[in-house]
Amino acid sequence: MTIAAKFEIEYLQYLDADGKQVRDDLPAFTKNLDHMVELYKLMLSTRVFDAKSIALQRTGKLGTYASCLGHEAAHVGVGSAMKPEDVLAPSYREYGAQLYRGVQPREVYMYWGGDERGNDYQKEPARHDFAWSVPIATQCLHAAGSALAFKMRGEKRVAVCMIGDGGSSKGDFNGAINIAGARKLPLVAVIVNNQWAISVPRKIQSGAKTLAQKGIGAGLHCIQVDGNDIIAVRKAMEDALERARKGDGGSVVEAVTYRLGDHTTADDARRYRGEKEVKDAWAREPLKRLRNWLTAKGAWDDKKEEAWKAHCDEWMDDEVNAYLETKPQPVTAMFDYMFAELPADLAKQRAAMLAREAQ
Amino acid sequence: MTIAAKFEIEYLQYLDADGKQVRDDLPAFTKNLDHMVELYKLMLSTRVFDAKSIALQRTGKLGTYASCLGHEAAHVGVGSAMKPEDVLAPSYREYGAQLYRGVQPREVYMYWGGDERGNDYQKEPARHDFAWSVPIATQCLHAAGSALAFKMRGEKRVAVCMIGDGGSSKGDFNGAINIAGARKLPLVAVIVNNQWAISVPRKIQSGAKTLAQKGIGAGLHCIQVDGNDIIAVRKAMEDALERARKGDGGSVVEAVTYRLGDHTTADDARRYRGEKEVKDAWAREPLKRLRNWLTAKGAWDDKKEEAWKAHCDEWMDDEVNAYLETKPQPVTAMFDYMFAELPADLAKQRAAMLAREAQ
Amino acid sequence: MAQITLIEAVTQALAYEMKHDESVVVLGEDVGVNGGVFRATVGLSEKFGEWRVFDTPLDELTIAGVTVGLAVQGMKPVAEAQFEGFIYPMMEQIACHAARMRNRTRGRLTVPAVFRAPWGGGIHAPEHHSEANEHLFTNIPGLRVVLPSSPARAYGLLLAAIRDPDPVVFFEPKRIYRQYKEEVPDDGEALPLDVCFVLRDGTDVTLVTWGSQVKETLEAADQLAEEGISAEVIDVATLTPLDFDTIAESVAKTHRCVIVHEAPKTAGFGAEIAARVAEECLYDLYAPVERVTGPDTHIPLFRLEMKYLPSAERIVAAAKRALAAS
Amino acid sequence: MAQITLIEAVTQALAYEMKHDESVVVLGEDVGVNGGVFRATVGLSEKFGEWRVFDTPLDELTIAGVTVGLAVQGMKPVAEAQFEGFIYPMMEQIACHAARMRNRTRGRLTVPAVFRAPWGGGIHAPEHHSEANEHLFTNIPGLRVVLPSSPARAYGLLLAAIRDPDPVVFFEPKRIYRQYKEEVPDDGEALPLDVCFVLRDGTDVTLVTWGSQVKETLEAADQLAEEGISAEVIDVATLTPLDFDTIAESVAKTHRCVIVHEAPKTAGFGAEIAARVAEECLYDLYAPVERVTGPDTHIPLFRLEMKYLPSAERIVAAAKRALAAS
Ligand SMILES: Cc1ncc(C[n+]2csc(CCOP(=O)(O)OP(=O)(O)O)c2C)c(N)n1
Ligand SMILES: Cc1ncc(C[n+]2csc(CCOP(=O)(O)OP(=O)(O)O)c2C)c(N)n1
Ligand SMILES: [Mg+2]
Ligand SMILES: [Mg+2]
Repeated sequence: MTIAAKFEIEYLQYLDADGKQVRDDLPAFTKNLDHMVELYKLMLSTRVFDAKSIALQRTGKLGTYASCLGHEAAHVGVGSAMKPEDVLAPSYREYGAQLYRGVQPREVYMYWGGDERGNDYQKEPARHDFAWSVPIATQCLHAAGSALAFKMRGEKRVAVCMIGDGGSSKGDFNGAINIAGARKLPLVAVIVNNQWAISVPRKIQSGAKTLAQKGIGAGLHCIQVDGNDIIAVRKAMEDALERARKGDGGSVVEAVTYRLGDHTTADDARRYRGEKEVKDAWAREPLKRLRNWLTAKGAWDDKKEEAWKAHCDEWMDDEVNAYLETKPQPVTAMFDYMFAELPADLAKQRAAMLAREAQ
Repeated sequence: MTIAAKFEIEYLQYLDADGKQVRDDLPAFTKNLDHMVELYKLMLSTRVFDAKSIALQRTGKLGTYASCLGHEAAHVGVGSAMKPEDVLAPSYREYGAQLYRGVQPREVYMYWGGDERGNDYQKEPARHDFAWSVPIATQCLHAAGSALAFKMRGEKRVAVCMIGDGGSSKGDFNGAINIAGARKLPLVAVIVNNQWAISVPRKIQSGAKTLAQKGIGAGLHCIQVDGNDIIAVRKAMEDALERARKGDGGSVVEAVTYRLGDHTTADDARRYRGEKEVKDAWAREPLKRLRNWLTAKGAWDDKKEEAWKAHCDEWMDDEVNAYLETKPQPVTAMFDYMFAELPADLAKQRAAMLAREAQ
Repeated sequence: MAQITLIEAVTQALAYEMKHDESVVVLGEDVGVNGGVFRATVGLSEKFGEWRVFDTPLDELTIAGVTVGLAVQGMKPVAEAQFEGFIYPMMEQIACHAARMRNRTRGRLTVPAVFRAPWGGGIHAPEHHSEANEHLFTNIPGLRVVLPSSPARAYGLLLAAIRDPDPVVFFEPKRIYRQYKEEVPDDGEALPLDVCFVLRDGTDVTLVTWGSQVKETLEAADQLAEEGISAEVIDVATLTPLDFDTIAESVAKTHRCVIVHEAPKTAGFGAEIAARVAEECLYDLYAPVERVTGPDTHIPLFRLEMKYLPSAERIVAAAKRALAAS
Repeated sequence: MAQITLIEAVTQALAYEMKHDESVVVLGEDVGVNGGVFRATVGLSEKFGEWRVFDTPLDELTIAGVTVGLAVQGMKPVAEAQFEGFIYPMMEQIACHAARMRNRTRGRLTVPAVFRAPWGGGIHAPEHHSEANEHLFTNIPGLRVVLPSSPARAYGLLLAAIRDPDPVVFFEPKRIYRQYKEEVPDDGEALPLDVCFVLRDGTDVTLVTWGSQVKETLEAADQLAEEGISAEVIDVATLTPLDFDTIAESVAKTHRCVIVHEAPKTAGFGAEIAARVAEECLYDLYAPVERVTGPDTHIPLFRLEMKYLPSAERIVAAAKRALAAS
């Protein structure tokens, strides 16, 4: 039998569910315990932030909200591996990556609170990142286009898109990895496989054994990692980013994790998935294992945990206040960002609306 | 290193460019030399048909025409492996497969001659096949939908779509193989890789080593075959069809061939590809090798070749005449197949057109 | 007989037709066990199994193309786009295949499919969940574009859409999915797809609308009545192919025409109605046609959403302008 | 100065802007070495290299999405759909991102991109190569939809489209790509995107059109002139945002309005013009508005194609009806 091509998909994990090392060759960045503590802190902040968001929604202060519970390692792992000059194209729940890059909780609240200004991220590097992308997978092509711009201009920057297991079925994802492979674009496509796309389980999305292997058809580097192990996520991302930055081509990184919450606050996951599955997943959740690992190294303890939680609570309260105190946009805001300059025809409609409002 | 998954892409070839066997285990169907001669005859008919089409176009009797020169083994290989009850979803140049299934040359002429009736294939099994599909790759999803219908109804039928190297970049192709993999649908997707998508070479379509490996991301069986070797194409198709029919899932079959002609009669390939490449490809063209093989077996000779060519010439002349003698459609034909029943609003427009024509 | 909401009427129609016609299948994202994000397909998976109530991978293009394939094979697929804002990837398959297959093949192959989608604003939804984009389809020949505006019409029109031998785009005004209930006998009676519905007779002004705005328009008619103005209200329901005769008759009687829709004004389907009036009813008109629509902007996120959508007040004002002008 | 065709004017504009603005890049299928299937990008690859004249994989969705990404990064991409009939997969990216990015981010991110496509019938092309589907975009807020109808306007409007800080859909009437030549100085002078062009002054009837039909309409005006009827001809050119004032002024003068386009009638962009006339010019009108358009069918394969497209004869007849009616 003649073989035209051969492929392997590596699975990467350093810490098991309890935080025990399953291999000795920990990546270099883990030596810096302060940094590891920073990562843990951001994962915890993200979780506190998320709980606050849900509380806000329950009390009618937000609209529908998409929780990131359980995705903290995957999200922070991605965000922390990127350089400021890189560009992130998120979907709608990657707050861990975004907070690392300067998105403020108040901006998240504004967006889900029905105010476009939430997308006007104020701080760099988030300011040059893409906004949340609701039409599934469309952001992958924005990342590919950004990667193409970087390559055209000879910039040493990488574009990262994040997408779900469900989203990896959509044509845009395919198109993005395909052009990246064909033109060796500096693109890293991260599939955050949390096993569910609303109510549709992973196995109904794809007959592939891993989602990482979707990159094979595009000629990309592919790897599957334990997405609850931030060390694995971070390492795979660093490698992928480095390769892309050097001009050695793009990657697909599949981070295997679990959506511990409902799809959004408008969803009730009990309709379609069993409690046992969720309980089992909690045993593998991402914070515990890094906390255990840090604790074993003497870098973290219960007091620090309490103190940081308290800090986060305060921080989120400030953010919530800032959000709630933000003055509403004038009604004309719906016209004012349609074009660089308002066309005459639209100016008339704007004037008519103002006149109506004045009555 | 933990390996999550491993893959190999087989390359299948039985006859080399000169018709010498490169392996001994020829598939069973090759034992039936009469049938092998039939296959050769159809490949030759297809080539004669194609030359006639181009001549018709050059003399203003057809519009733009897409030639199949060089694809005869791939196309006839696919068409002949299918059972009548299977369904073919072609793109626009797979005449070899279609003639096998009962499409008549006059129908091809009508279509490219600007008459919708060319798509109203009169003979079974072509009559239940899909029409030519100009929007690239869209037909792949029709095949997937057909495969789903067969599976839903428990019918032992397979849907086959044919697509080019270029078309395999499009979202529809991805969507079709993905749903086939997720639901084990009886779908066989054939990529006829003729190295060019109009002027865009294979390497700009994809960074993948083989196009067959696109099926890996969908969890399908994948194989790459010498698309100029009809034995290889036919064997890979038989295996794929059999597997699909048995419920063992779909396949991607990449047939590696070469577009010996221009993209269509509206194209001039000399603008973008060198003569040497084309000359080299002629050395690998599909008819010669099967003819040599059959000749070596004593099943074919120059006299038979001439006789069959003469037969084809006559046949095509009849078809051309039938085409040219077909009465034009009435102008109202543009209304008459819009809906099962013509809506009142449209009936008025139809009447107005008739009135105008009557003036 | 139970009173049901518009969304329940959708479910009832689907269940009825699936029970009586084995070739009817439902497909889309989350339509199976979950019963749809709006619960339109709730209970169907239990009743008809996972192959007739079929969860697809997350790709609208796949849904649309597979739907065409199913339909050509003699199934009657009812495909769901989860929101109208996600229907764009379906367009190539709908425009180039569903709407053309019969014509392309001179009747040899046909596509008896329904493409359903929740439609329109007013429910405080996130971005891309509130569009009124029926205009995407109304200029595509070979399609029917249907928008029910009551439980009974949802039931009857959906049955008709499924039974129709040609493709139908069926938009469901999500704002009124649960707005009120009415009795809808589960008798399998379809409604015609070739007429507009006159919901209220009147003599002074014709109000033409569809979808969620039917409610605002009926409210406006009530307010006008209080001031002694008699408004006729027409629910277009099937936008294309259009039954303009019903509208023309009304304008011939009232001499004034106000068109209401929530899509942006420019090149919205209201333009077609106004154009027909200008072509066919010019001599009947006592006043310029009025359009009450969304502005030519994106519907804002929900804080400003209600400022975008037409309101009974705006409709009343337009009707009065029409009356004052003449 | 050489005389050039419309397609050569497109090439000239692209070359001019690529030379003067390094951020301008061209991308699409076959735009590179091949110079485009219509030769719109001929010579550019040699001049600017394969990365600025970029052949993409065969996926219009990829082209559109990558274009948005490029634009957000500060490039000025000019993307080509090989034919208007293949633009559907671009719609999600155009409607949901190109047209919305500025609004979504309150001006933080913008999409200064052009989406070009050959457009319309009349060249005896195969299936799906002859559509007039501008209606797909005219109801999408945040877009400019532009259709030049002469070499000079193609040059000036394309320059303007590329320079515009917001997305533009730029349809090129392929039927007149090579119909005639005119002098087009390569001076980098853009034309405005916010006006209709009055191509011929007249007093008896206003003929409003765009794209390939401009030629038929001018011919009709000639024929009318022979019979002593003075027709004003307006080339809308930029369909949205619409400059209706120019049309309104003309109708105020001529009192009759005939709209000509090749897209199907129902919900074609002609409906918007007729609607505006009905709203804003009612008292000026002496006769019903007339639309001369394709019927609500698919444009047939080329044997019957010319029966589908509007002709000078039909335009003349409509103008005479308008004159007779008043
Ligand atoms: C194009 C499109 N189709 C449908 C939806 C509705 N929708 C929102 S999230 C979602 C599921 C996404 O699943 P996945 O990609 O796995 O991401 P996750 O939510 O699990 O992070 C769906 C179907 C959408 N937003 N966009
Ligand atoms: C959606 C779409 N985009 C573009 C085209 C124009 N077009 C026709 S054939 C072709 C190239 C197809 O190449 P490939 O898929 O390799 O098939 P081949 O022609 O080589 O058989 C293109 C770009 C089209 N028909 N449909
Ligand atoms: Mg998921
Ligand atoms: Mg090819």
